[in-house]
Order: sequence, then structure tokens, then C-alpha cells
Amino acid sequence: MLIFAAKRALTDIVNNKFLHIVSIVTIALSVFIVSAFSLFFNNATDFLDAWRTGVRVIAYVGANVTEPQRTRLEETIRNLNGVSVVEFISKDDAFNDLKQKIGQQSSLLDGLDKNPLPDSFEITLTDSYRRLEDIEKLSQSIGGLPYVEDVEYAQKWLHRFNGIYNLFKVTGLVLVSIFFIATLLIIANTIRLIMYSRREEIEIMRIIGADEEFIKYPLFLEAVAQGFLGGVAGILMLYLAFILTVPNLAPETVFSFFEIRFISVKFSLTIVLCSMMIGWVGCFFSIRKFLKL
Amino acid sequence: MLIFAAKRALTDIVNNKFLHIVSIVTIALSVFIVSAFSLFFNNATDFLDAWRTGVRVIAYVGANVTEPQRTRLEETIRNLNGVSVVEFISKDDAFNDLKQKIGQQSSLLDGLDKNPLPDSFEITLTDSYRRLEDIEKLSQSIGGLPYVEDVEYAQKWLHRFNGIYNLFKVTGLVLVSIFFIATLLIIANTIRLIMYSRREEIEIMRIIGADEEFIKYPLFLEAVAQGFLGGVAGILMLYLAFILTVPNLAPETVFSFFEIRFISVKFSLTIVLCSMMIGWVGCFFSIRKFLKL
Amino acid sequence: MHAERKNTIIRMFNVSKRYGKMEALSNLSLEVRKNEFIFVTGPSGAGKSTMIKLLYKGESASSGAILVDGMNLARISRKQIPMLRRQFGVIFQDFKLIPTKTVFQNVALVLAVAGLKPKEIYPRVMDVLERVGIDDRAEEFPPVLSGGEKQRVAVARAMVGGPKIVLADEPTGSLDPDSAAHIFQLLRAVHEAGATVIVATHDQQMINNHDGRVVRLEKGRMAREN
Amino acid sequence: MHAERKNTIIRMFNVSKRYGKMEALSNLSLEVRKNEFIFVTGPSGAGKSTMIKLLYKGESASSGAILVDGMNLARISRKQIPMLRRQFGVIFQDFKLIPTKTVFQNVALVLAVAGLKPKEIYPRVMDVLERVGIDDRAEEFPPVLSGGEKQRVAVARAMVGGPKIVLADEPTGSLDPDSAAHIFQLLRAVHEAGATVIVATHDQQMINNHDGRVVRLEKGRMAREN
Ligand SMILES: Nc1ncnc2c1ncn2[C@@H]1O[C@H](COP(=O)(O)OP(=O)(O)OP(=O)(O)O)[C@@H](O)[C@H]1O
Ligand SMILES: Nc1ncnc2c1ncn2[C@@H]1O[C@H](COP(=O)(O)OP(=O)(O)OP(=O)(O)O)[C@@H](O)[C@H]1O
Ligand SMILES: [Mg+2]
Ligand SMILES: [Mg+2]
Repeated sequence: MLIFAAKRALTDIVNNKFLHIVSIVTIALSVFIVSAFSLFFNNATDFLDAWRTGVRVIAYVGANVTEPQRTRLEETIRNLNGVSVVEFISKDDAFNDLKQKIGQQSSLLDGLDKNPLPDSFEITLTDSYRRLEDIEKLSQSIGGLPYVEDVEYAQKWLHRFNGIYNLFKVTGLVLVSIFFIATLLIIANTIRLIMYSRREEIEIMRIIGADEEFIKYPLFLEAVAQGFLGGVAGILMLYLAFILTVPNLAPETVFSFFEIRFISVKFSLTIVLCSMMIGWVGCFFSIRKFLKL
Repeated sequence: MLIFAAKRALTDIVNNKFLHIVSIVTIALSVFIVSAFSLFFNNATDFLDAWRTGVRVIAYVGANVTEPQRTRLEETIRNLNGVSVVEFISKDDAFNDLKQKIGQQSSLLDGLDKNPLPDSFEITLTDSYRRLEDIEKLSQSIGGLPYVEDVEYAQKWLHRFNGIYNLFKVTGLVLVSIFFIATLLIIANTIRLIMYSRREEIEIMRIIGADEEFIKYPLFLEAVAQGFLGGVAGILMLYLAFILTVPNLAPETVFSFFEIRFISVKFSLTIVLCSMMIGWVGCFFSIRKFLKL
Repeated sequence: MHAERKNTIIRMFNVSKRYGKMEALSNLSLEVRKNEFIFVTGPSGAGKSTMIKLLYKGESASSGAILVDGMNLARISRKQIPMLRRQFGVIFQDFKLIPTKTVFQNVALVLAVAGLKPKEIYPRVMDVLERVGIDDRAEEFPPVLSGGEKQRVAVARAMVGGPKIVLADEPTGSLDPDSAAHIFQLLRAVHEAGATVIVATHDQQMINNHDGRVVRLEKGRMAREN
Repeated sequence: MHAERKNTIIRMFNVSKRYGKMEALSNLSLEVRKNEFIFVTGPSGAGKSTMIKLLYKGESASSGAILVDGMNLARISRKQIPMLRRQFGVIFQDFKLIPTKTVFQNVALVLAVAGLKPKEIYPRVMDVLERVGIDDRAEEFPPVLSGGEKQRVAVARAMVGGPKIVLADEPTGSLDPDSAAHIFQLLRAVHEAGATVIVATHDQQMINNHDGRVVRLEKGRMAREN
């Protein structure tokens, strides 16, 4: 049954080349739009994520802590969930840092007779542990450890950044959904137009006694094949556009920490699968009208 | 001539309702996609711009400058191109600021017997004068003024930000162009499909002696009308989506300085005009094939 | 009208068909026995094609009852319509060939619809194309054929499935006298093989030259039967 | 073939038309005088429709020369084709009515193409629709018409522009004898009003009943002329 349907779909494609090409082109362009935006959106999110890498938690160690105690503390912190790197900063290093930070006005520190700064640990978090809530929780746990006097992190900055990050993510998801729905409707519309110009053929088949399945199966197969070809073509177009434009954007000259990546193979496959499904769904909805003839 | 063509276009629209509706829907969805992305992109650019408002140039004043000299200097700076606000920061204010900035470690400044900081001007730039080059140029001019000892601005941060800003702008423009071209092709494709299902009609008109103009004029008018209706419908759809989603994004709770704006009336009109033109162009290219019959 | 009930294959009782205000058929009653050969004649617009359309349920009657082979057409479900239509071989007045399929594919479609395998289909289609004299055009598409050639393809399609009932709407209107006579022989052969044949035609000569009951319609009503 | 040159309106000289290997017309030569009435006959696929198609330049001849009213069809530009076609009124074998336009709009199109104003168009179209007996269906669309009704619309469209030359391809194939006779009267009237008329038909009876030169084609060749 399926083999015969496939065979008939094949001759049908040969007999209606123009319509199939138009359909594939429209699907390809739609896939191109959605995946281009996804590409942009993914990279922008990654970019913001990479920026967040700078987030560090500083734990200040009490003044009278002995070296073995400190070493134990370091070990404890290192074993906490979400901690990636722990670096010890002696109070002398901290003093020198401060001098550099104040820069021009550093001469005013020369008058000091002793370094009033404490020892500290600079704690870098793992990639998966960078949400605002995670950081807050971790800071609290560290703050509760013995020998830790105080914990500091860029709270204000993080709040702000988190706001941007979430706004961006939500907006992006809204846009992707909108684009997805819009292109889905465009594809359904195109398929409906194709069915419209084939309504005479469908009507004749009905009249000589074809049942719905006989008519539908090859059309569905064709729509799925169109979805497949259109999806692959769309992604190839995106790839072409990608390798043509990205070297000219050259973000790595500005941001050494960040490299623009193409959409993943998995995501590409998902897109192709989606576009096959859209072909099927578009066909499903447009065919009903014309089968009633 | 045009009146008759318009009349014929009108009866034609009545006679081919389905095809016209499909065409208008496809155009509307395409306009929706492009204008939705433009909306996103404009607001994101504005957002980044608003962030840049924080950029200030600091001019340090020499130690032995008298008050009248300083007042004259302030006047001179205020009259420079691109300067919006000039604020005097006395060395005492600067010292208190510094204390706050170092925060926890501020106790170490208590040991100082005299304030080593200079007086300074904090200079805010006008909105149109915030490109990196502008800031650099302005800093140089200010640095060249008498009684100014040194000029400072967040050079490193600005460079980085500028990188993001430019990357974002370029990427956005690339994407808008891609979306524009893709939707243009989709619309042209749809119009071609419509012409295909009307090829018999066109052929019959040719055969009974219609010249190209007779056939073309109503079709062009119809395509332009479709572009107009589709464009307006697309923008209305965007507006609907806008008022439905934006209150839920609620960015103003995070960023008091920023409010999401809808695309401007001028831009909307441009889009409608473009979509009319696209209708015309799409018709122009697809009609040729079928006029050869 | 005095046919024995068990031999009746088609029975129309008080059938009317209205399109808006236009009444294409009015109170038509007709009984057709198995293996009858019937001519339906009448002027342009009399309702001949409409009658044929009602029989294969291309349209539904506005009122009255139609029974085909024991099935009441007003009662059968959408799912059963294809089965009903496969009982018929229909030659349409406007041919109704699919322009994007070749002559061979157009005729083969009837057999594919009936579920035959490609290797059974091929010889049967070529055979019937040969019988209507169009086998050399099997790979062409209908739009390039002459009027008479299209009509012969339509005839071939109607006969290829070995239908119980042949409905022929003006089957020789585009044919020269020789070809027309040839097509008529084919219809006769199908008839002799056991099929019921209903031919709608204006061709008075054709009617005179052949045996068969003649039903004459005028403005949608039965005018005369003999 | 001995017409005086200045009265010749159509001249075909050694015209052939090939479609791939298929030769639809071979070395056809024919001269038609102004206001002649010509029957073209011949079996299915003989090339009658092809000949008509060549005359209005629906296709170009593969070889040979065709002159219509002094114009060499091989030489005229694309821009001139519409002007040429407006000289003709053509009744197509498959009617070629626009399905999405009403009967009225279909017929009116010929006059709109010729540049007439709507208020001039209306009475002329209604008049010709009345003459072919289809005026009561003016606001209907072709797909709902019966075969004969469509054909009468096609006839109306061919005559409404007052053409110099009428090309009628099987103009009565879907009509009952009475309607056919009526249409023939109309063609006669057009002829008497000065038009040249070329009728392609299989209807031998029609040919016998009317005056006119008969050209017989067979397999694309001139078989007999009388
Ligand atoms: N779908 C429809 N809508 C409106 N009127 C219709 C429709 N179908 C048929 N008619 C009308 O019904 C009448 C009968 O049509 P039908 O096609 O049965 O005539 P016919 O006897 O086959 O004529 P012909 O010999 O010209 O083919 C005609 O006047 C036709 O216009
Ligand atoms: N576009 C085409 N491509 C290929 N063959 C064609 C084309 N047009 C016509 N033919 C062939 O040319 C031959 C002559 O066709 P034409 O339509 O002129 O015949 P006709 O005399 O009008 O026949 P009928 O009486 O059946 O209408 C036919 O065999 C036809 O199949
Ligand atoms: Mg009929
Ligand atoms: Mg012909």
C-alpha cells in the first residue's frame, strides 16, 4: 500500500514539477528565517552567558586563622556544589590589586604603615551554576562556614544583568514562537494554494471512484518529502549565509572569550523534522477542503 | 484607461476571492515577521543606547587653579560640541566617593592626614555624541584646554561596549536584510503560484486578442492592493501581538530608564509602501512567464 | 416500465434536481433493467448530463429516490460513494482527463483505484487503448491531443475497469462518423459482455441506426419513451 | 484555387506543422477569398484544429508561409499578434471560456479588449447572447452550464466583435439538431454581413445541407477540395 502510494507520489512529483519546486522553495525560505533567527538568538544568549563568566564570589578569611585551618577551609569550599576554581588571595596581593584599581590616586595609600586588608578566596562558579539564585545560595553557604568573616559578590550588577538576560530570553522565545507560527501559516497557505490548483485533478479522481486514502497518501508523502527537502535546503542556505557573513563580523577581534557558532547538528535535525511535520500538517488541513468536492 | 483597469481589477478580485485572500494572508504574515524583528531590533538598539547614557568624561583640574579660572574653564567646556551637562566635583566630594567605592576597606583611608585628590569636572555627553570616536575626540579637546591636568573616561569598557554594539547592529542589519529578501521571495513565490492557477485565464485572454497591457494592468493593481492590505494587516497583527505580550515582559520593573516602544508611524508607512512595492515586483516577475503563453 | 423487479439495476422515482431557482430535472421516473441499452436524448439543457451525474452521485437529488443495484443513493454514506462509483464507467461530456497525467496514467488510474497491481494494470490499459485506437499516444498528455483523441481516451477510461454500468455522455460528439461508429461498436461489445449502457446523445442518426430504448428529456421532464 | 489575388484574405503556402516527430500538417496550401464560406472536414486528428490555430497564430508554422489580410504571420512581431487576433472570431473546440468570469463577462471581454466603453459593451453583449439563446444565463459562470450552453456562449463570444474572419472549430458538436441549425443560421448571417467563415466539422449532414467550399484533410494533408 505504502509502496504504491510512494510510487504514485513519485510520478506525481514528476508530473507537477513546478508546484513542487515552488513549495520546496517556500518551505526552504521559511526554515531559513526561523533557523537564522534561532542562530542569532542562540549565539546572543551564549554571548551573554560568556559574559557572566566574570562572576566571582569573594570569601574573606578572619585575621587570626592559621594556615592549616585555611587549607581545610579551601578544601571545604572546593567541594561545595557549583564551585569550579578556588584561588587564594593573600592580603598583600589584595593590597597591590587595590593600588592598581585606584590607579592615579594610588599614591595616597603610600602613607599607610600596615596593610589593613584581610586574606580572601576568589571562587569561580561552574557553568551550570550561574543563575542569580544559585549564586545567592552558594554565597550563603560559604558565609556560614567557620573562619569565613564575610562574603561578597557583584550583587547589584548581577541583578541588572539577570534582568537583561531574562528579558532577552523571553523576548527571543516570543519572537521564535511568532516566527514559527507565521512561517507555519505561510507554508500551510502555500500548500493550500497548490491544492487549489490541483483541485480539478482531485475532483476527477474522486469521480472515478478513488477513496480518500488513495488520494491522500501520495499527497501526504509528497508534502513530507517537500518538508524534508525544504528543510535541508533552508539549513544549507543558512550555512552558506553563515560562512559568507560571519568572518566579516569578526567578533573574536573584540571578544576573545567568544566565538559565533553555527546551529548544532541536533538542532538542524530537529528543524528538518519539524519542517516535515509542518508539510504533513499543512497538507492535512488544506486537503480536507478539496476532498469534499 | 486606469479607471477601466481598476474596474476590471475589482470584478477580478470578486471572481477570485480565494486566491486574493491567500495572497493577502501570506503578505501579512511576511510583513509581520519582518516588522516583528525590526521592532525587536530597534528596541534592543535603543536599550543598548540607553545604557550608554552612563558614559561620562572626567577632567581633572590642576592644583593651583583659582576659582575664576575654574569657572571660565567650566564655561568653555560647557560650550564644546557634544557636551550636555558639566558638574563640578570638589576634591572633598571625590574623597568621600572614593571611600564609598572601596567600601569595606575604607578604614585604611582614615590614616591619611591630607586629601591627595584633585578637583574635577564630570562631563555628560549629548545623546547624539556617544560614539566611541566622538568621545575620544572630545576627550582630546578637553585635555588640550588650559588648567586641565588629565582626562579620564571608561576607555576599556567603552571599547568593549562599542564592540558589542556594533556587532549587534551589523548582525541585526544582516538579519533584517535576510528576512526582507526571504519574505520577498516567499511573496513572489506565492504570486507566481497564483498566476499559475490563473494561467488558463491569461492564455484565453491572449488568444482573444488582449495585449499585454490589458492583462497586466489589473493584475498589477490587484497585486499592489494585496500588498497594501497585507501590509496593513501585518502591522495590525504585530500591534496586537505587541499589546498582548509586552505588558507581560515588564522590563520597566528592572530598567527604569527604558521603555519598549512600538514601531513608529513613519516606519509602519514605509513597511506598507514596501509591501505594495513587493506586490508589484512579485507580480512583475511572475507575470512574464505566463504572458509568453 | 414493466420490468421485473429483480432484474432492475437502476430505479429513479420522482427525481428532481434544482440548482437555485433552476430546475434541471423535474419528477423524473425511470427503471433500467440489467443489461439494457438506453439512449437519453433531448435538446441542449434538457437535463441529460444532470441525470447521469445523479446516478454516480456526482450530485445528490433534491427530491425523489434513486436506487442503483439495490442501494438507495440518498442513504449511502460518504465512505460508500467510492464503492458506488467503481460500479460505473463514465464518459464525461467534457472528458475530465487529468492534464498532468499521461494518457496511460489517466486510464490506469481506474484500475489503481480498484486496487490492481502495476503488472496487472499495464496489459489491460494498453489493450483498451489499442481498442479505441489511441495506443500510439499513450505517453502524451491530454492537452496536446485533438478533440477526438481526448474523447477516445475518455472512452477507454470508462471501459477499462469492466464496469457493470456504462454512462456515456455524448461519447461521439467530437468524432468523425467512422470513429463514432467504431466507438459505438465498442459500447455494443461492452453491452454484449453483460453491462448496462446508458448513452446521452443528440445524434439522431446514431439512435436510428442502433437498437435500444430511447428516453427523451425536455426541460428536465420525460417527454417520450419508446 | 483560381481566386483573384486582390480578393484573397487568407493564403497558406506549403504549410507544415510538426510537434516533435508528429507531423500535424504537411505541405498544406490553401487560398481563401474574402467572404468565402469554407468547410474543413476530415477524421479525428487530421489537423483541422491545428490549421485554425496557425491562422490566429496560436502556434507558428514549422515551415511554409501564411498570409492573413496581407500580413505574413511568420514576420509579425509579438506586439502585433493581439491586433491580428482581433480580426478573428474563434469558436474553440473546447470552448475556452474563463471559468471565473460570468457568461456576460466572458463575451464582454472581446469588446473590452478592443477598447469599447462599458456602456457600449452592455447592449451589444446582451444582443448577441439573445441571438444564441443564452441571455437568461448571462450572470452564471461557465462551469454550471450544460455542454450545449457553453458552446453557445463560445459562439456568442466569437461573433460579438463583428470579426472579419470567423474560425469555427466544431461549433455544433455539443448541440442537438435544432440548436445546431440555429447556430448555423447565425454563421450564415455573419457570412452575409461580409465575414469570411471557416468551419471545421465532422458533421457530414451539415456540410451536405449548406453551400460552401469543402476542404478535406487526412493525416495532415489536403485530401480533396470541392
Ligand atoms: N451546477 C449547476 N448550477 C446551476 N445550473 C446548472 C448546474 N448544472 C446544470 N445546470 C443547468 O441545468 C440544466 C440541465 O443541464 P444538463 O447539463 O443536464 O443539460 P444537458 O441535457 O446535458 O444539455 P447538453 O445537451 O447541452 O449537454 C442546464 O440549463 C444547466 O445550465
Ligand atoms: N501541442 C501538440 N503536441 C503534440 N501533438 C499535437 C499537439 N497539438 C496537436 N497535436 C497532434 O496533431 C494532430 C492533429 O491535431 P488536431 O487537433 O489538428 O486534429 P483535428 O483534426 O482537430 O482532430 P479532431 O477532429 O479530433 O479535433 C493530432 O494527432 C494531435 O494529437
Ligand atoms: Mg450535457
Ligand atoms: Mg480538432
